[in-house]
Amino acid sequence: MVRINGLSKVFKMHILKGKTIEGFKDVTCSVKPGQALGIKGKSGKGKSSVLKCIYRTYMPSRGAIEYDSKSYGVIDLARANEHEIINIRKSEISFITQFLHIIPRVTAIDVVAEPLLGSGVGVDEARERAAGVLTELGIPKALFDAFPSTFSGGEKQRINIARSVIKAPRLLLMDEPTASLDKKSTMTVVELLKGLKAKGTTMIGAFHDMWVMEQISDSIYEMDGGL
Amino acid sequence: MIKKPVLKARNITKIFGKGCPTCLDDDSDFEGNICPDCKSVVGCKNISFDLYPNEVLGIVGESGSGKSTLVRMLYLDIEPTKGEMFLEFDGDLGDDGFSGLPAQAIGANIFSAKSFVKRHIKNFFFGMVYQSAQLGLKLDVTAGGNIVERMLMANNRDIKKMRARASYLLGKTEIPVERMDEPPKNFSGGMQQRVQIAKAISNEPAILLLDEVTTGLDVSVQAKVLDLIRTLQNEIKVSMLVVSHDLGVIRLLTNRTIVMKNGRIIESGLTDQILEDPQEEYTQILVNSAL
Amino acid sequence: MGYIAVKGGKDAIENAEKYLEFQRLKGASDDLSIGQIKDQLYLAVDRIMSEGSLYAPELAALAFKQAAGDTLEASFILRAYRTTKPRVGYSLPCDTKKMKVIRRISAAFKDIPGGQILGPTSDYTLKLLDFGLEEADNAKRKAELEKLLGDIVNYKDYEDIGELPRVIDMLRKEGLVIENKRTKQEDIFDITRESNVFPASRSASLQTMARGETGGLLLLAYSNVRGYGDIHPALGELRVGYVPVMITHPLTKEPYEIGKVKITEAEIIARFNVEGEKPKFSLGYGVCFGHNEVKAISMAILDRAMATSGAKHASNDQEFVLSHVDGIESMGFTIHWKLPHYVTFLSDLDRLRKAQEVSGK
Amino acid sequence: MNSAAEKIDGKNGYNFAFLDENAKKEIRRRILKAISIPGYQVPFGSRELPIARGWGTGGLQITLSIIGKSDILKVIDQGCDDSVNAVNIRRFIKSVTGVEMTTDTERATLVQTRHRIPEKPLTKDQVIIFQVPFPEPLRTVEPSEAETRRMHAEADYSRMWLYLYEDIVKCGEISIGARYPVFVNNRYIMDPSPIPRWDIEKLNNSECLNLFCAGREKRIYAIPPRTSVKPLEFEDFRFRIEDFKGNKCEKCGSANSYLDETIDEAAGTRHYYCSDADYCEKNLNNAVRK
Repeated sequence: MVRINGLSKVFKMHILKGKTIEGFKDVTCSVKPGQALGIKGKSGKGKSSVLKCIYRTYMPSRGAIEYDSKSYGVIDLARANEHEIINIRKSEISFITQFLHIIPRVTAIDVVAEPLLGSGVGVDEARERAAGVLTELGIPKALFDAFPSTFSGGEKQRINIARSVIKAPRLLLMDEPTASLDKKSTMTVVELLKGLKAKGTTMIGAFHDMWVMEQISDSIYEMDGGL
Repeated sequence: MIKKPVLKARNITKIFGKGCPTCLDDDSDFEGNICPDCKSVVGCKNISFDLYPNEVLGIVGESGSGKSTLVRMLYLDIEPTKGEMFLEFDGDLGDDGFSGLPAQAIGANIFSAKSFVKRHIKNFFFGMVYQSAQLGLKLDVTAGGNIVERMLMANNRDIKKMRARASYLLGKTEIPVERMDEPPKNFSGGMQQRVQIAKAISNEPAILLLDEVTTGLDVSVQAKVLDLIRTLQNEIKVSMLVVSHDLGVIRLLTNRTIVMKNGRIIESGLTDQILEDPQEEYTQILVNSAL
Repeated sequence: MGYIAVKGGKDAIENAEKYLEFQRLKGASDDLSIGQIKDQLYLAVDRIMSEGSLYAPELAALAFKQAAGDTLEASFILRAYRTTKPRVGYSLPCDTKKMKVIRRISAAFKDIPGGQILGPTSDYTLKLLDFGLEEADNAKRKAELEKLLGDIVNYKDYEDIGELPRVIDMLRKEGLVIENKRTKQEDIFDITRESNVFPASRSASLQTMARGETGGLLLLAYSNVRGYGDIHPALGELRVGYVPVMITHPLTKEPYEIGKVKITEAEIIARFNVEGEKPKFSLGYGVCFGHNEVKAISMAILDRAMATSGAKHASNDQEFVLSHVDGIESMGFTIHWKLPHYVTFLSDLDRLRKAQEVSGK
Repeated sequence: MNSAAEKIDGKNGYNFAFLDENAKKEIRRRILKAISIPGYQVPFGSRELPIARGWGTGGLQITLSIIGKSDILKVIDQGCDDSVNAVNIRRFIKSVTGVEMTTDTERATLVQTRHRIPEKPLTKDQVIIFQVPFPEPLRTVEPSEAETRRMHAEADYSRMWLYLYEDIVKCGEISIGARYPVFVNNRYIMDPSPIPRWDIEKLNNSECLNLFCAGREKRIYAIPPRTSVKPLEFEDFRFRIEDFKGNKCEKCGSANSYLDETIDEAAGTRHYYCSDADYCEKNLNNAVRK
């Protein structure tokens, strides 16, 4: 499904007189459809930078990210134009980021339901499925119509996950998804992710929790300390 | 199913003042927005970009960067000194077979179209929401009347149907329907903006232009207006161009963003990339100076 | 005579006056009598009295002769003479329903109670040069008068046909008209004693227009009805006639008539504006000395126009109207640029030269 | 009486129909242009006449430009031949043309009118000439002439429709009395001159030629025969004519003619008579003959 080779990222900081900072260098790995690839490495070694490059939040400096897209066929995400990336993000790839970007004045259930609205699902059905995922993730019904900005770190993270998985993406990118969760919630998330894998979702994720890494990943890529 | 862009802007330039070869020449470059030779002010210089169907493009930059001038030119409010704009329409036609794009406008540079073609485009193809309500609304005409006017332009002549549509749109923009027959001059700033939005979308435009829509509104009202725009993105097939100096608004609403300074495009890219991995020096400063 | 180059201010002015006098005296024609002006140029006399705000036909005729026919100048002279007269008292309010009418028409209804009285009007005469009047011929003038009078003995300008109901009152009875507030006697503003303040009361507004310059009032009224604030007027009633001037007799304390003045009064009905409840017609009123229908109708239109809320055009803006319609003020200031300005002009010149230097042009 | 009009012994007499031949030719050309663009206001060099501006100089110039020796002229104001201004105009035209005058609508070849159209529709051999005070229907929404001409050029009429909409919202119905705007030939919005809504219907698909002229505002426009003329209305707010609430003409008993209302102050009563004097008289004669 995804074949990465020679991927590198450097940051050019103008404020530091144009000095460049090394993100990571020559990452090469791949993942088959329906499989999960875990990325291992000490923190600060660029694990989330790799994911952000795949999702194109970061502009890759070198290398290629071949992805078998449903709408575009084989496409190099590093060089795809912005309109292709926008469409792929809408219909194929989801990214569970570490932090939830709070949307002011939108309730938890609407935040989770929104990705469905964009693809022609009715409002009621979208909210119903959102409620389902939220319950599965242990979010109490009372919080459905509250604003996420008042939630705890764990609850926000679960909203974040629910929002990314409600539409069973083709490729799911995950950056420390269970970082702020307690043992019990982590178990629930792992079960949910396994469920998704069973339905064919391909995954690439960075996990600090080795137990979760083993549970989910079919293969693991070791960041070599990134200089 | 690669879609064609709905709007193509090519080398749009706006010079306030006499202008001279230096500031008009495409590849001449100079610092700031005052032309070294003829001292005229360069509002915009060589602005080119594409807007795709159903896409939300942000234009961000400090005040004086030329972003409002640009969007006013796109809406044909002011004449550009140079440059072209092409419009495409591939969506389904309006219920009365009305694409909003007259034949003469297909494939032609809209800036040099005849005035009634331009007016047609302004009334049907574009929806515009200005920062200040008096530019967008007739403040003495009733709120419903402001919306109905657009339908009248589409030769609608059934008052009950028009009022039903107007109250539906006002309801959608959370304006109490009983105030439909009141002039907007009695409304609060937030409500005036929402009447503008209702008016802008009344003819189901292909492109919605939003010029600093939430500037000057207090936070809670701003959130309401932004929330309304987000729901519109999902419900109606429309491309949007959002001009703002507020990075929060840009992050919330847009997929792609263009960064402007002194009338020029400094950088453009996916919104999250611009905000989290800015390439140009000015963008890095801009992004890091946000609260 | 040729042009006399004269040096020095005082001599120049004296000679100018002599030259002006000469202009009036040259030519072979007979000297113009005040009586001729009063009788045969009575419309000019009426206009000068109303703009000069002094009802004195002889003096107005004199001013007209002295000003060689310039009505602005003549009303100016009359206004200046008026200043020399001390204020002896105020007349009592007069009800123009009792006007001794010589002309009374309404455009709103075909027939009106008391009848449409066409009276002396040039409205329906053809504006063709009447060469019959070319030769001054006293005999012919007397003969024509006799022919017209026929067997009428001691002709009076008006016959007493009693009170004529107002057209507006009929509409009022049907509740179709918005009531204008009545001003109490003691609240009446006197623009000759205090300067206008804005927003001006209706009494101040009507007084200012009553002595306003006919052309100015006409322009503003015409601009209104042509679309700039249009009030869609209809002429409810126009009356020309004589009203008694009543004062409280110093001894008997009874109302006492000291004479009659000829006035023109116009009432217009304008488009109704919805005021909360039932839509109604709104009113405009205009009255002035002498027979001057243009002025009275223009006043009535402006009276209503100025009452329009949210003034979008000059004619609706009371301050604009009342500040510009007085002939003596407007004529005086507009032509004062003839006075020497070489001191101020020099300083402007200096600024301009400096500006050109700076911009390097 | 203005003696000059009778004798017309002016220094050297006046040309047939007062206007010089070049003026007539120019006005006729403008009339042809107006006929070929129904509803479009044609600017023209309007001449001053011995009649006051705003008192019918427009209609008069058309009549004087197209009248021929064999024409029979009817002049009415408020629908009646002996109304003061009609008498005045007729007398002037008579003095400068010597053409036969009539009060019989059917016999007239030219009808010059103000504020009314005769009740009996005119035929293809007749021309009706309207005196027009305000030629520009869009004036109610836009004072500037430059802007209204652009609006006509681009058929940009939404502001007029918005005005009607707001009228309905404020007053529950369209509050325009006379001068009700009409849509001519599905192209131009036109001001039919201050005729009552009662008469508007007669302009639509008329047999006769309708000519309009505003002297002071210097515009000529026309509605040729068989032209569609529709009052501006909404599907659910139809155009409504004056309602006489069942009253009939107290002279001829007609129930289908526009009525004048007069008030008898003393008795406090109201009386109604036909506004079209000729039509009323004919009714009377027929009634008498029957």
